[in-house]
Amino acid sequence: MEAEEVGARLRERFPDVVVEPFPGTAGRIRFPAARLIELLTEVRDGLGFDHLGQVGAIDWVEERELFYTVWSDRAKQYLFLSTRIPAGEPHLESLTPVFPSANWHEREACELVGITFDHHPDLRPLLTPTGYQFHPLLRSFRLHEPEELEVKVRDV
Amino acid sequence: MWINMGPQHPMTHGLWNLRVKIDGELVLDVDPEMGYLHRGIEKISEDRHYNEIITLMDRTCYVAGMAWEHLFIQAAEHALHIQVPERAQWIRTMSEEFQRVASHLMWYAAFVQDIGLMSPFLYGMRDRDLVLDLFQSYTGGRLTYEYMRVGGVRNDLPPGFTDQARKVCDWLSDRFVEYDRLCLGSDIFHRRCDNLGVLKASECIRYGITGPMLRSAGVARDLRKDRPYAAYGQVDFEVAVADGADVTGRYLVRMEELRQSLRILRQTLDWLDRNAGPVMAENVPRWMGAPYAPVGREGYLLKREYPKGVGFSAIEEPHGEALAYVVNEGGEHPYRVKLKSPVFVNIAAARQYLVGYRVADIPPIMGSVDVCVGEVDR
Amino acid sequence: MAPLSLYGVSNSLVSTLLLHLAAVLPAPLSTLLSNGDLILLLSVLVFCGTLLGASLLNTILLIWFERKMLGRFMDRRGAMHVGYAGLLQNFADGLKLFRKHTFRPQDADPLGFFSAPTAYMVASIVMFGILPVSTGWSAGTLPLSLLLALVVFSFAPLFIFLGAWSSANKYSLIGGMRSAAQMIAYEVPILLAVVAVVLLSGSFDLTTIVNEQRNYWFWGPLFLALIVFVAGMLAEMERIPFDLPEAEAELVEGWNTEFGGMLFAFFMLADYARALVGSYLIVLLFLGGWTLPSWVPAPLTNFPLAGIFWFQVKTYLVFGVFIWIRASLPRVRTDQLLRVGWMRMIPLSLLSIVLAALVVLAKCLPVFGCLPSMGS
Amino acid sequence: MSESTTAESNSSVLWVAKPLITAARQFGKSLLRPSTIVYPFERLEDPKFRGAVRIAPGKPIGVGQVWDNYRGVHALNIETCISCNLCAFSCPDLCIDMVTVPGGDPKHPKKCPQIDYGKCSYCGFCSDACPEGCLSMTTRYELSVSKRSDMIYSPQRLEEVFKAKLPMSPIRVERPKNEDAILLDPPLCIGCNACARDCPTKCITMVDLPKPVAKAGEKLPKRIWKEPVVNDSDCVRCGTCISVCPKECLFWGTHR
Repeated sequence: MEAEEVGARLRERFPDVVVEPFPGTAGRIRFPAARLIELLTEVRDGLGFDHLGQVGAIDWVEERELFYTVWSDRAKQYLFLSTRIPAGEPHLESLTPVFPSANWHEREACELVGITFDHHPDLRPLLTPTGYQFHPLLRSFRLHEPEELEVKVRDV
Repeated sequence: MWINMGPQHPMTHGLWNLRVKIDGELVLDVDPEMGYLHRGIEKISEDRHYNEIITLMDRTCYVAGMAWEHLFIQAAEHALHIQVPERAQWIRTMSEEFQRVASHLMWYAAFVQDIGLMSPFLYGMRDRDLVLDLFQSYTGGRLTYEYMRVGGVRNDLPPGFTDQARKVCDWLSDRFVEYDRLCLGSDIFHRRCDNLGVLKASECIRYGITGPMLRSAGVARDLRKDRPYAAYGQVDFEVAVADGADVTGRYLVRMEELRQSLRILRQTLDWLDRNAGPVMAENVPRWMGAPYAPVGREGYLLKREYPKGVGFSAIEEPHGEALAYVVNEGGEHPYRVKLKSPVFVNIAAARQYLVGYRVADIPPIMGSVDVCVGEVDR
Repeated sequence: MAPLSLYGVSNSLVSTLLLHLAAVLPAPLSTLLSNGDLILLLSVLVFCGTLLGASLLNTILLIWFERKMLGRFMDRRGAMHVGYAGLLQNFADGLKLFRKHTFRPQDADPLGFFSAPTAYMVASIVMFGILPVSTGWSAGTLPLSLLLALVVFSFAPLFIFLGAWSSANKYSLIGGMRSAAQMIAYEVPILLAVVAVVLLSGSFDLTTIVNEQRNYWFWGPLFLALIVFVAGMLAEMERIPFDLPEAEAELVEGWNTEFGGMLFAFFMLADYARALVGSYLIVLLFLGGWTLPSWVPAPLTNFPLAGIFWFQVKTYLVFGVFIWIRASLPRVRTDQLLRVGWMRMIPLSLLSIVLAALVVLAKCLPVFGCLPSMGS
Repeated sequence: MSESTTAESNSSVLWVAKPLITAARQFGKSLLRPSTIVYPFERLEDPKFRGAVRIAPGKPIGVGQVWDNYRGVHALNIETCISCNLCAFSCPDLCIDMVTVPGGDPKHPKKCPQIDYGKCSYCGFCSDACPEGCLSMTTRYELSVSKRSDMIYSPQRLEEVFKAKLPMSPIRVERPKNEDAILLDPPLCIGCNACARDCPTKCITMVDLPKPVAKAGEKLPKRIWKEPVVNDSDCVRCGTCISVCPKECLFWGTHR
């Protein structure tokens, strides 16, 4: 499956998404964050990309990017989807109703990049200790300052 | 009653905590707690030069270091637009397969320990040591190899390596028969492991599970076959599949994968014998030419326009499908490295395959998942 | 030649010593020393001390034997640096455990926590006084020594459960529960299997049972009972494949998770004492005790202490089989274990009783003319 | 010896017999000589012992000649060290410090690497980077010490390892062919000689420039009329010249 084909099949229902080629995969879809559930459902049921590989988040300082990798067993290909949300109060609909496996990926993105997922069943921190108030993968988080970190961890 | 199986518990094979709610011996609910081994590898990678990240990748999964090196290096090369010479590709293929053998032997050792078999644990560890010896002979390390470089591999194979490697393959294929006799040949093993930890194919896909767990449910999915990378397109092998979706199925899949790995290894060794060539790409930018580049400190590197790019790679790691996503914003460090570990997903679905079984079943089931906490927590 | 007996030796030793002392010492002391009651008391003490010391040494030797055997099964060497071939390794380990701080978890009940290891130890060691290892080498000839042995042997789960309960740990509790369930489940088939032996030998006295086996050992006619007994003993001794109470994969260390230092050493030593006693029982009941078949040439059976020697050889062979099983079989699950215990072992042992009865019957029937000549 | 399963069927007796027989066979094999070695007394890296290692039962098991490339404790030859700093630059864990060693010019003391093994990850980047081959990794791997400060190996201690004549990794990583060279931005240069003075390989020579004649109204730059020329084949690309240059007129670049 090529990027053009993916684009052609999505264009009708989703005129606001952009499909661009991405070497080694079936393409990369940029979509507005509001259409997440709709688009992913269509990608899963309509295009057959039924296996969620990963959910990752990138901090671009002014905005945050979320990217989703899905795999289709029929096409034997990965498909990339990414969306950007403003960094002010970053929040997004949770993908768990569509892909239950997004659960831990979103927990990780929440604690590391500081994105809140609405309607997520269980948004506890996964990797960082309870009460840890930082989002380590933000660009503003500096390494090599261990003294500072120790003070700021709240007692639980 | 909630009990904490972990963070220090013989079942965990690492450092994590499985909270289990039990009624007598029955498991009512589970809640895995991760993060005890979180070292912030993704964050440290943002501060490191591409080749320096390799030292981190070895430690991401301490039983499959070579596979993770391969994963990251592929993504980095994708992001930096570097072509790798063919011989390096074959050496990488060979290294990854040896790593798969070592990892699966480690899994075998840990798994039989989980069901209470004592001596095969040492057989597995003994035979894994042979593979580690091979790694040592060409990389210099036994567990942390630091062997792959952006654009190729550090050095070519030493003379006489392929003969030794073939001997190891022969020895191992004899041992696999013994392993099967000790496990499959035992009635108690079947009583313990048949119909245990069942996770059907549809559930596996719903929960994003990959690797031997998915293949044991009858889905013949293997990135080496479906999306060939390195030299996997040119070797002949079969995807190991079982249909039990249970612990025995996962055992069968892994043992079959071991045999198929030996098959791939023999082919790669033959190829490496026949073909010589460079193992490092010529067009690697100077600041990538690792050891000589005094980069990463202020005042040394003239800032200039590096090619920007996004790199993505997916490999069939011993535990399943691992993905890496590298964003190269033109500096000497990657802007963001995102690693997806298959075990991360497999543990996340723990509730689906643990609830309803007994306390005594937890170690075999988690053993068959093959947990490597290093790559879950990163 | 009158067989040597441990009590006889210690008695003559003590009386000789005291009489010699009495001859040297002045009057009031010498009359005190030549008192018959004192000689009796001292010789009993010497006898007990020797028996206890020898048994514990034997237990420690057994641990060494298991370590070495298991090592070879696993393609390694086992302990090898302390003493010749690691013979003294266990003493070194014991010393290390002895030096360790004895601690108690905060919530543990002190009475149960500290008394359980001691009681378990005592219950296991008393067995050595009951079981005869050769003619004249037991504490006494009790007419019901087999029953007494089994009663004492089955005390242990109580103390295990006591220790598990009082250490206030969830793993200990699960392990203790499992231990209790398992030992109760396997007590019944063991007793039924013993009934078959008793039927065949016509006695509850272990010495008599062994003497009955002079001509043929009981494992032939009572093969089923032997299997039931060995399986039961595996469960009682908590060894793989039946070591569920301390299944380290899921229960860390089972019922002795919280015990450290000397308390753990007590449990460990008592465990192996029980293993030794279990092997003793198998040898006594099924493998002819210290007797050897009549075709064995006389020089092999006539040397001093031959009875003890062959008894120990048999014991170590039996224990070797246990080690072999441990090295090659996985652990079963609790429910499977209990199901096997209640639903398979009990019918099997009942069947073996029937078989034993048939054998006894056959001995009385003239049709099987060969059997009466074989029996005593 | 198939206690729990005898009741099931005859075939399951044999089923349990299989692992028992396999284990017994292994027992027989290892009865004479287990595959393990007696570690402190027999050592795999010991040249005398290497030949005894085989891939066969009844022998110390192992691949044999694998120790040549081992990455253990470093050996440092202070004699040949040129103090180029490349090991410290290439270290991803920042565990190498350049410390002064006795000997050498008092004005420009000789500096050699000091390695903190508490941080070292044995990646081998430093020995790969060493242009003179004086920092190399050996087969020594026993590092236990009772004090944390003992983990720091001074150059002298590293030289003791060198003098122990342990087998050293023979692998020399080839330098990339299109390596950048040191280039000069001539208008910025003041001819101060700092680069030539500090160059560890002495591959920079200062050549005289013809002093231009000042035209009317033009002021000549205030400088020494010399210019560095880098001998490219001797240069190890350590970047010392760039770091000492007061005017930042040297930089990495590709020859046209």
